[in-house]
Amino acid sequence: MLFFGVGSLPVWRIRRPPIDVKGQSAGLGRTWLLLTLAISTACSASDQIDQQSRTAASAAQTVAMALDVWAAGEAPSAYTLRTLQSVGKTLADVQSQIRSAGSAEPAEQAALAAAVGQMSDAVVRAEAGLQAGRRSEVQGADEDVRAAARSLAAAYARYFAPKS
Amino acid sequence: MTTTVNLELLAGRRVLSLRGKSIGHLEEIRAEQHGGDLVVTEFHVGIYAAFERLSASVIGTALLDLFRLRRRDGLYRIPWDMLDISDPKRPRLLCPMTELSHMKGEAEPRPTRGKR
Amino acid sequence: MNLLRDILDKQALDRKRVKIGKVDGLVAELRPGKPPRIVAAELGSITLARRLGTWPGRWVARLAAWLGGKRHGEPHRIAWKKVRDRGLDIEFDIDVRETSIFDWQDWLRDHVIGRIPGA
Amino acid sequence: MKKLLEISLGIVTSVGGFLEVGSMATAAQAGATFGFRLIWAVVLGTLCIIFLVEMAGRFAAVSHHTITDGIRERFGFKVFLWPLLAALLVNFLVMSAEIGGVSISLELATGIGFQWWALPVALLAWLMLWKGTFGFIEKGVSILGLVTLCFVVGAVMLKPDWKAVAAGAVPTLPTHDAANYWFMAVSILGASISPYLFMFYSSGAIEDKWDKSYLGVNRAIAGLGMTFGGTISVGVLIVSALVLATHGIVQVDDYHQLPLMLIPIFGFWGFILFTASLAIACFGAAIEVGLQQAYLVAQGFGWTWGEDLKPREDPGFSAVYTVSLFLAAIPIMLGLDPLRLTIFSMALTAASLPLTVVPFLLLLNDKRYVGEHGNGVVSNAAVIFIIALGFVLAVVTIPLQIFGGT
Repeated sequence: MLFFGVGSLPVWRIRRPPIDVKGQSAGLGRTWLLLTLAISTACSASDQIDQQSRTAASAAQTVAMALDVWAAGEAPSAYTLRTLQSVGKTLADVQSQIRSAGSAEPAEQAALAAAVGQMSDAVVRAEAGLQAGRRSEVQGADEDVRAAARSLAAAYARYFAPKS
Repeated sequence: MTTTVNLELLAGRRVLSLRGKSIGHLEEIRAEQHGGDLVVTEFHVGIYAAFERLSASVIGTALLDLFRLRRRDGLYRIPWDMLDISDPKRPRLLCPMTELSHMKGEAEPRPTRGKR
Repeated sequence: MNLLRDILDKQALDRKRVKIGKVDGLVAELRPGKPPRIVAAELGSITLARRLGTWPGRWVARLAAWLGGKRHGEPHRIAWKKVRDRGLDIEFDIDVRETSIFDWQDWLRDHVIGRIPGA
Repeated sequence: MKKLLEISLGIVTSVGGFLEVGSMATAAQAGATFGFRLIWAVVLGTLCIIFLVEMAGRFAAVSHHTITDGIRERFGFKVFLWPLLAALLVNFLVMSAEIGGVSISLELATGIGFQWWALPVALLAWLMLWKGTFGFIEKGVSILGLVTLCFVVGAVMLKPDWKAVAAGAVPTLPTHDAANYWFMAVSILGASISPYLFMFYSSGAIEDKWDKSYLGVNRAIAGLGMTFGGTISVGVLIVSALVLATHGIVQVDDYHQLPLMLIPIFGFWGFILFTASLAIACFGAAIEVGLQQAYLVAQGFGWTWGEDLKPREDPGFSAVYTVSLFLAAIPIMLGLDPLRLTIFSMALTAASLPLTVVPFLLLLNDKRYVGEHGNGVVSNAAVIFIIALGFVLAVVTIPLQIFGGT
């Protein structure tokens, strides 16, 4: 995380362990260099998409869980609303990140972005329903979020499927 | 009219010989009670002197052994009249370097040779 | 006795064992043909700043003189003969209230801290 | 009997000091993303802090000087300046994070945005320091802090696979997200081995007028208290792994996700328990860090200090905590995300460790201070290990900060 870049900078993560374990005996300075190099070269568009997709999936599960506990009367509405707003922001951010990532598979990339877009829309509907106190609307939005999470998972699988 | 110097400014300073060569860092100032006065008797220069100041001689010498630095000049005890401290930021040795060998000292708690 | 190890930077107390600062500096008098004699201990930010370099020392002294008047433009000195006890802490036979060492704390108390309710 | 009371109070107190927003947030994140696999970091951090706290207490009880005093007196002003500045900066960030933690809990409880709570929280914390005594703060905060035990209760109620929990206590290499894994390990270590904790502890020993007769008490408090605190952290991690991860929440980057941990276990009470735990733990920590800032400066420059004195008796000391508390509220007021700030400051804490731990090696072996109560071989080995660990953390924190953080 970059301290001053809160939210504005892309967050990169790598999937494969970048550290050559044997390299650790090569002295601290060299390990540091190896670590930095390994990590910085591992940051690619597909890593970024991978990371963003997982953020979106986690966010969708958060919404689903928050709405469940709200429906069961186990969390106050004010908290649930704030959660939706905050997750909504995250999803919007994720969507634009996925869209702007340069990728070799534009179709799959678009499918991912679309799934995240569905999630965002559903979260907005849930917010509206929550504010108006319409339980059925919230319930519908909850189902939409889950459906969007499923299409995200499918798009994710296609994106990272081994290509022939 | 008396001249005074601030001794704290000497701490950690590089001590230069007559010819301007560095002989180490000043790490400790010894003083003794003479009559009613506390007077400076000698200055300690060198890496052991630093351990002495940090009272870490045992650990320090062990570390030196570890890194094989033992052979470096450990500690010079320089009598008060052999060091010019009128400018405490530039302490200067007042005797030739050759006399330094008589001033080799040992780190306090465990006697260890400075040079072998 | 080791001056740098056992005296310098040690806690300074007054005769009522009030913490008055650390021994930030030691002043020695140079005498021709005789060993240097310790004459005073110095306390305060000016001495500390001088240890960091000529420029920090000069600026802090200026700042102190500007804030506290001319008598604060010099470090606080306590004559060495006032030393009463040298243990882990250095105790001086003075009363800190009769010195200017705590002037800034007094000012802070009278003008800021003391004016906040409950102080 | 009195000593027994002293010990139990001390243990409770150290929980108050140990568990704060940092350990809660890092444990929750680690549990959600990596299951039980990072429990070892909590265990390791707890072991390290036990040693450091014991030494800090022993140093204070025997020498009647704090660790801060010792660093200044033994190493001189120029060397002291580095740990001083590092500690002031790290403490500032940690205090900000703690104020943020209380503010979040108030947002959770009321729905009013956290930024609006930063100033009132700082004001309340300041009021406690202004009017309270050390004993009042120490005991009051820590007894309330027992509410955080709900995480342990929750973890037990979830019936985790204890074999898997035990396996998590053994360090393993990550199977995925290596950089993130190590970053979290570093943050957990930073959250557990906080310099403010052991420095504060040594000041507390002076405030409570400890002497050599307290050495046994000190050992008991350090060992049991920190273990107790570590257990709660592990509780948070287990609950997070079993509740959040099983619900598909494998990434905690939004503090709104945190209360969801306890709701499936306790229902609506879970929400209340979480909010209360966060509020109390962070408020206690904010007060302690605020006090520690004042201790640092006052002890470093040799001023009169003491929380039991009235502010007009130690104006310099009171001014420092007053200014630091309100400064620390500013980042939160400006809307900086408290969770991000927390994770960031925990990693920075880890990086600053060598500066504050290296002095232990010399101070605890200095006969003038600790006499015959100096470190034995085991304690010295522990310090050397922590120093080595600290250096590794300092070196890896920056690259991990950039690439592994969330």
